[in-house]
Amino acid sequence: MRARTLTILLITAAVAGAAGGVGGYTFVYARGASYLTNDPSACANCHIMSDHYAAWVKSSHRTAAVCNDCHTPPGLVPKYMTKASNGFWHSLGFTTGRFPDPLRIKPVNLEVTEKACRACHQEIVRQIDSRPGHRPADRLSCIKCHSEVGHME
Amino acid sequence: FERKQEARNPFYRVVDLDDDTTDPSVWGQNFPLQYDLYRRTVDQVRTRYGGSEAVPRTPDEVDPRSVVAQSRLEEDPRLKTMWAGYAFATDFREERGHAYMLEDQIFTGRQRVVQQPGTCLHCHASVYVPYKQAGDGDLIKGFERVNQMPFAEAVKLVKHPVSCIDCHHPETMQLRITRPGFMEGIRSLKASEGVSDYDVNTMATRQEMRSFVCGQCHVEYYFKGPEKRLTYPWSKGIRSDQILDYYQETGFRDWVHAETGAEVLKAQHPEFEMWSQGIHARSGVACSDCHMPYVRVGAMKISDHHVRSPVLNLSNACQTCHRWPESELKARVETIQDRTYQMRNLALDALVDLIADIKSARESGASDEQLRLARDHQRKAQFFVDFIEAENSMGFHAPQEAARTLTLSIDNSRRGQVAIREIR
Amino acid sequence: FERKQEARNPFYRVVDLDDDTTDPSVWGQNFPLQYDLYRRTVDQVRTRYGGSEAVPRTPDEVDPRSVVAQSRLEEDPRLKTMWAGYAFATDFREERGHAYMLEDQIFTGRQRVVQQPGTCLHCHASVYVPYKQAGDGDLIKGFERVNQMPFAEAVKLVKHPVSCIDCHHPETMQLRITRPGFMEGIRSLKASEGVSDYDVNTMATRQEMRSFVCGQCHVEYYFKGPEKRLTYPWSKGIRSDQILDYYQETGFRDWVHAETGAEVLKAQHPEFEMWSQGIHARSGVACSDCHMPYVRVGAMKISDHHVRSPVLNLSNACQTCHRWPESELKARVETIQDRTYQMRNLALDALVDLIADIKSARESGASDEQLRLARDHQRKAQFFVDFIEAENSMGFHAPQEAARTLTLSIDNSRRGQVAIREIR
Ligand code: HEC
Ligand code: HEC
Ligand code: HEC
Ligand code: HEC
Ligand code: HEC
Ligand code: HEC
Ligand code: HEC
Ligand code: HEC
Ligand code: HEC
Ligand code: HEC
Ligand code: HEC
Ligand code: HEC
Ligand code: HEC
Ligand code: HEC
Ligand SMILES: [Ca+2]
Ligand SMILES: [Ca+2]
Repeated sequence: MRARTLTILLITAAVAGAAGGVGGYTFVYARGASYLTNDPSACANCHIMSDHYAAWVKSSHRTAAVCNDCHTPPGLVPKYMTKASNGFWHSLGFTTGRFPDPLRIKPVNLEVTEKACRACHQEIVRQIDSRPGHRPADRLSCIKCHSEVGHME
Repeated sequence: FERKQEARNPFYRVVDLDDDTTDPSVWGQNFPLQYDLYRRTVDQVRTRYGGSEAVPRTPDEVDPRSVVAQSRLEEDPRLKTMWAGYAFATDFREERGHAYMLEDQIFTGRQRVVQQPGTCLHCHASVYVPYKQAGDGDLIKGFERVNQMPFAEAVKLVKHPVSCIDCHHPETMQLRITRPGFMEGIRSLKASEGVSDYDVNTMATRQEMRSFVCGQCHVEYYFKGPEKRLTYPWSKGIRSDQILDYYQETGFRDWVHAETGAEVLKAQHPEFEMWSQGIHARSGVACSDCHMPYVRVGAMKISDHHVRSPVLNLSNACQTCHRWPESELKARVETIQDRTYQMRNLALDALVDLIADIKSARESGASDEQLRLARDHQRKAQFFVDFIEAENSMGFHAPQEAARTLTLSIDNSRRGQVAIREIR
Repeated sequence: FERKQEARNPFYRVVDLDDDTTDPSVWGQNFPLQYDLYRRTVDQVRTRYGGSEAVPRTPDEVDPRSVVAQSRLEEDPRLKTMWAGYAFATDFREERGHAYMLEDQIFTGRQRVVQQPGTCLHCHASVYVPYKQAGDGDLIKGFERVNQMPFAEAVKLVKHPVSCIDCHHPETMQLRITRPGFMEGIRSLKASEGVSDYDVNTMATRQEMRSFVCGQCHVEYYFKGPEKRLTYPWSKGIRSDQILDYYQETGFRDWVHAETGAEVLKAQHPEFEMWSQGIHARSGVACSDCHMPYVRVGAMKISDHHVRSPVLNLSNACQTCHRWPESELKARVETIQDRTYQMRNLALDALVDLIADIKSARESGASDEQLRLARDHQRKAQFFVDFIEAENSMGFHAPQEAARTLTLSIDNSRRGQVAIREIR
């Protein structure tokens, strides 16, 4: 019961965030509600995302991970916060058409993704991954070598 | 949460390692996977321009080796002309895996023609602990003392080729620099770039360290002054022409050329220097990324400690970044190398022509003053072509920079020939 | 490494286009976005080695242009020495956008010193329809006829610079080759690779076409025989030295050098040839990927028909494939170009020295027979340095190959100087 209300609250928050301001129209138009599902095609509702959707379908991870596995942090609360904020930016960008072309992942979101890799591959990278004493600057970047795992060029 | 625990302590420790444990087999008990790969550097496989070929020989009392690498002097006699009067003209072989570094140095023919200093060991043995001992705990003091010993005496202090302790901190396993030559060299380089008091072990990033550990040895060097201090000539910069400027200013010479009387220089394995000028370095790709790529062993991914030619290991070394088939990757490497090889040959031919001209002018009585200009051209031309010849990737590490260096060599050789003909 | 292909854009057919519609403004009614960008090639912006600078001038009766591009001859007088006795020594400017191709050709000073043939128009005007008309419907016949007209007469047949119809099929908008010179050139190249009867319009892939349309004009060429047939010298291969082999075999010469009497060659804009030797071509990256990258207009992505230096458009041109900031991409281009520029200068200095030597030997009475060897070196040295000088990316399209070509130039120039001094 508690959990359910929490969820609902969060969802409303997310919708509000995403639909906030200029995003309002876009959100409906782009079937914003789909933002809250895990279905990759949800992301693809937005043609801006269709390239990446197409590239994901070709990637080694299509059977392993959906967009949200790599682009939203695990756990209910952070997940929907990220979505709310991204939802807002995306709606804003989509409406104003003002966003970098080609698209570039933002540092915060790259951070989310780098964590996602480890969440699933903890075991295999145990020895090579950063250790105590390593400064943040020294953290291994999975993307340096595996930038195409989620999106096959 | 549990996973975090593991992550913080990824190794299962069997023995305790301390800062005096030189023997790799002891480290190997904690890290058997890396150790097994490390031992595979005894393999000898040849690539078009790299790897090495196992050449059998009958051991004798001066040299017990039953297998060596092919002789580069036999492959290309022009090298003998270039090095006339220097130890390298007697024995110079293709380099092979790390496992051989100590014996190859001890038994090279070069040891027999010249009395070498202890300095050599800096890059051919695990000297970290021996240095500390020779310096009563002080690494740098030990370095200085060993430099000044005769090789025969110094070699008694060492037992192993490069070992774990030379690149790793025994507790954290983090990379570290143990070689005074590199500590001082990189400090002078940074100083030339405006960074003062650079301390590599505290100031380098992990990714930089993945190349610096190799830069401890794969560099151009010389022995400075009577103390034979091992020195990396980087205080004016790390490019071939900047290094020559350094030698021009200090007036250093390795030897006097037997046929021409020119005061010449020997360039040696400037892999670190050439790599630094290439697009890979610029893109943050480290030596280890290609020569020690990650390899999956069971459920674990580790660094391939079988340090070798990436051409023998293309899929792990290149394919994560370049989605080309192995055959195509190989072709790309060899296209770059074939072009470099062609230019290198053009430069060697020009140099050999110049040497012949100076030689005959000298025999027909030209004075030192008359030969000065031509000899100066020889000194420069020879350094530039040797810089690329000695660099072991046949141009791959920095294709355009290698070519640029060779244009400087060719221009100098041919101008030297003109100078000879200007003698009045 | 095929660039992500964009979905075809829907468009409204406002007018019907047929195979005789040369006027781009008519095509523009169906494709306003491409047309607007196409017209922007009038912009003049300079980069370190490319783009162009708008230099104002007062129009006169022989040349009505009020703005031209900067003179390359003033920037580097060594070029005048290299071209002594040839039209290029009188007027040679940095090239600028497509919009200027017709007027710049008509009014260049080169037209005033020499009577040029109609052949020139092949690459400076929309000649597809005029060729067909001159050939009574037969493109090749028209090409042959126009080649043989005097320029003044031929120019009356054309109205526009390169236009939509020169690269596109009017119904499908697919790319197509309309230039006989390229059709024949690529066929002879393919033949040399063992592919017979190559028909570019039916056998080339779409990605190849994205470069071939440019290769129609951005190539080395010469006028063959009295018919002045435009010919791309590729039957022995497309590398600089293979092209020289071709000229050596046919014994062709563009002119006799005024100062040395050597029979020399002029190399011209071999962008297509150099690109083909580079890593981008090898990776399937087409001219259009960098010079006409996809650009987002509203919700649509179209090819940027404002053909120009990618350095003026780095994010669209490069960032789809290279995740580096613009400043870094610019630095990478300029690092490659600066090195090439240094080598080019070394080569030009060597050539100028050789020319001076031959000149003075000639003045002091050396015979043709005595000068033969030196002149032969000049012919080669000059072709190689001009090949890179004329290529418009200052080495970027193929850094190592450009350097290789320059080593051949330097070696020949300096050896020519030696030859002069060997004259007995
Ligand atoms: C297996 C992990 C993974 C999955 C699954 C994944 N991505 Fe990504 N995505 C990445 C990585 C890694 C990057 C950063 C690429 C880089 O910086 O080289 C990225 C970047 C992006 C970008 C920013 C543009 C760019 O290239 O930097 C977009 C947009 C994107 N992804 C959308 C999606 C969509 C939509 C889906 C689902 C259809 C998806 N991603 C699924 C890993 C993934
Ligand atoms: C409303 C249309 C729309 C939808 C739906 C959408 N996106 Fe985006 N996305 C955009 C736009 C527009 C941008 C560019 C925003 C910017 O970079 O400022 C973008 C940028 C991104 C980026 C790269 C920039 C950044 O913020 O790091 C990622 C990653 C991304 N989207 C992932 C996703 C994922 C995952 C989903 C589905 C959960 C999704 N998008 C759904 C429109 C959308
Ligand atoms: C939701 C879990 C999940 C996430 C998140 C994830 N992976 Fe994976 N990954 C998998 C699984 C499962 C496989 C095995 C799939 C297969 O082999 O078909 C896999 C396979 C791989 C492989 C081997 C196949 C290949 O493409 O070479 C690599 C490398 C890899 N992942 C790297 C990454 C990186 C880097 C990230 C982050 C950008 C990441 N993964 C994120 C689950 C995940
Ligand atoms: C310097 C390059 C590099 C970096 C950085 C890197 N990897 Fe890898 N990775 C490789 C190579 C090479 C392989 C292939 C190993 C093999 O197959 O033997 C690999 C393989 C893998 C595999 C697949 C193993 C298999 O065969 O299924 C996974 C999963 C993986 N890496 C995850 C990661 C993660 C997560 C990170 C970041 C913590 C990371 N990698 C960082 C180079 C790299
Ligand atoms: C991008 C990949 C890459 C990087 C980074 C790189 N190398 Fe290499 N290296 C190569 C290739 C390829 C060759 C040619 C191997 C051959 O010809 O068989 C090579 C050759 C060598 C050789 C000769 C190997 C042999 O088999 O004879 C040495 C020694 C070497 N590199 C050391 C280094 C050092 C030290 C660094 C860093 C300062 C470095 N490399 C950085 C790819 C790389
Ligand atoms: C202590 C000095 C030292 C260090 C540190 C060192 N090397 Fe070497 N390396 C050598 C010597 C000496 C040889 C030649 C051994 C011989 O020929 O007997 C060699 C040989 C090689 C070869 C040639 C192998 C072959 O088959 O031809 C490669 C590749 C190489 N090293 C790469 C590296 C890389 C990469 C690193 C860093 C991860 C590194 N080295 C660190 C001294 C060193
Ligand atoms: C600054 C580090 C360094 C020093 C000092 C050094 N070497 Fe080396 N040596 C190397 C490296 C790296 C290689 C492998 C690359 C190569 O052979 O070009 C090598 C290779 C060799 C080889 C095998 C290839 C060949 O040349 O036949 C011999 C023998 C050798 N060294 C002898 C010596 C002797 C003798 C001295 C002292 C006069 C010495 N080295 C000093 C780094 C060094
Ligand atoms: C010539 C230098 C060199 C030597 C010698 C060397 N290593 Fe390493 N080692 C490396 C490098 C480079 C890495 C990668 C470290 C990083 O990325 O932070 C590494 C990483 C490791 C790691 C971390 C996990 C992994 O595989 O990446 C272990 C454990 C390790 N080495 C053990 C050993 C042992 C045991 C020996 C001796 C048998 C040894 N090393 C000798 C250069 C060396
Ligand atoms: C960790 C990533 C990484 C690894 C590993 C790597 N490369 Fe590269 N390589 C790059 C980058 C980055 C560039 C620069 C161009 C670009 O941005 O794509 C590049 C450029 C190149 C080029 C074009 C530059 C030139 O000199 O012509 C070649 C060829 C090449 N790499 C071959 C190789 C080969 C062969 C290997 C393995 C021995 C290798 N690379 C390993 C990342 C890598
Ligand atoms: C990978 C990207 C790339 C490809 C592919 C490429 N170019 Fe370029 N091109 C460049 C760059 C970068 C420059 C240098 C521009 C400058 O210096 O401002 C350049 C310069 C030029 C110039 C001179 C431009 C000026 O502003 O003066 C011409 C003409 C040209 N290229 C034509 C071609 C042709 C024709 C092809 C195919 C046969 C081609 N390029 C392929 C990137 C490319
Ligand atoms: C019909 C002949 C022709 C075709 C086809 C052609 N060009 Fe050109 N191009 C020229 C001429 C002529 C100039 C010089 C115009 C001038 O200087 O007046 C030029 C100039 C350029 C410049 C220099 C612009 C500047 O600012 O300096 C670039 C870049 C260029 N072309 C690229 C291309 C590319 C890419 C293609 C194919 C998509 C192409 N060209 C097709 C004839 C052609
Ligand atoms: C095979 C195609 C082709 C032919 C034939 C051709 N041009 Fe060009 N021309 C070009 C290209 C491409 C450029 C732009 C690149 C450059 O300037 O290097 C150009 C540039 C020019 C320019 C502007 C730059 C400069 O050189 O001052 C002039 C003027 C010019 N051509 C005149 C002529 C004349 C006169 C003829 C006939 C003798 C001629 N062209 C024949 C392709 C051609
Ligand atoms: C110098 C060659 C050239 C000229 C001239 C040219 N185009 Fe294009 N055009 C291209 C190339 C290359 C493409 C990309 C085609 C492909 O990828 O298949 C293209 C694509 C197009 C497309 C397809 C959609 C797109 O943008 O990719 C249209 C429509 C188009 N051009 C219209 C025009 C019009 C209208 C003109 C005249 C105003 C014109 N073109 C002149 C080379 C040219
Ligand atoms: C369609 C993809 C694509 C485009 C567009 C592209 N490149 Fe590249 N570039 C590559 C590939 C592929 C390589 C070869 C190395 C590799 O495999 O990553 C490369 C290599 C390079 C290199 C290293 C090779 C060398 O010569 O040193 C540089 C520098 C470079 N690109 C710069 C640029 C610049 C600047 C632009 C834009 C003007 C550009 N590239 C456009 C794909 C591309
Ligand atoms: Ca070797
Ligand atoms: Ca220009």
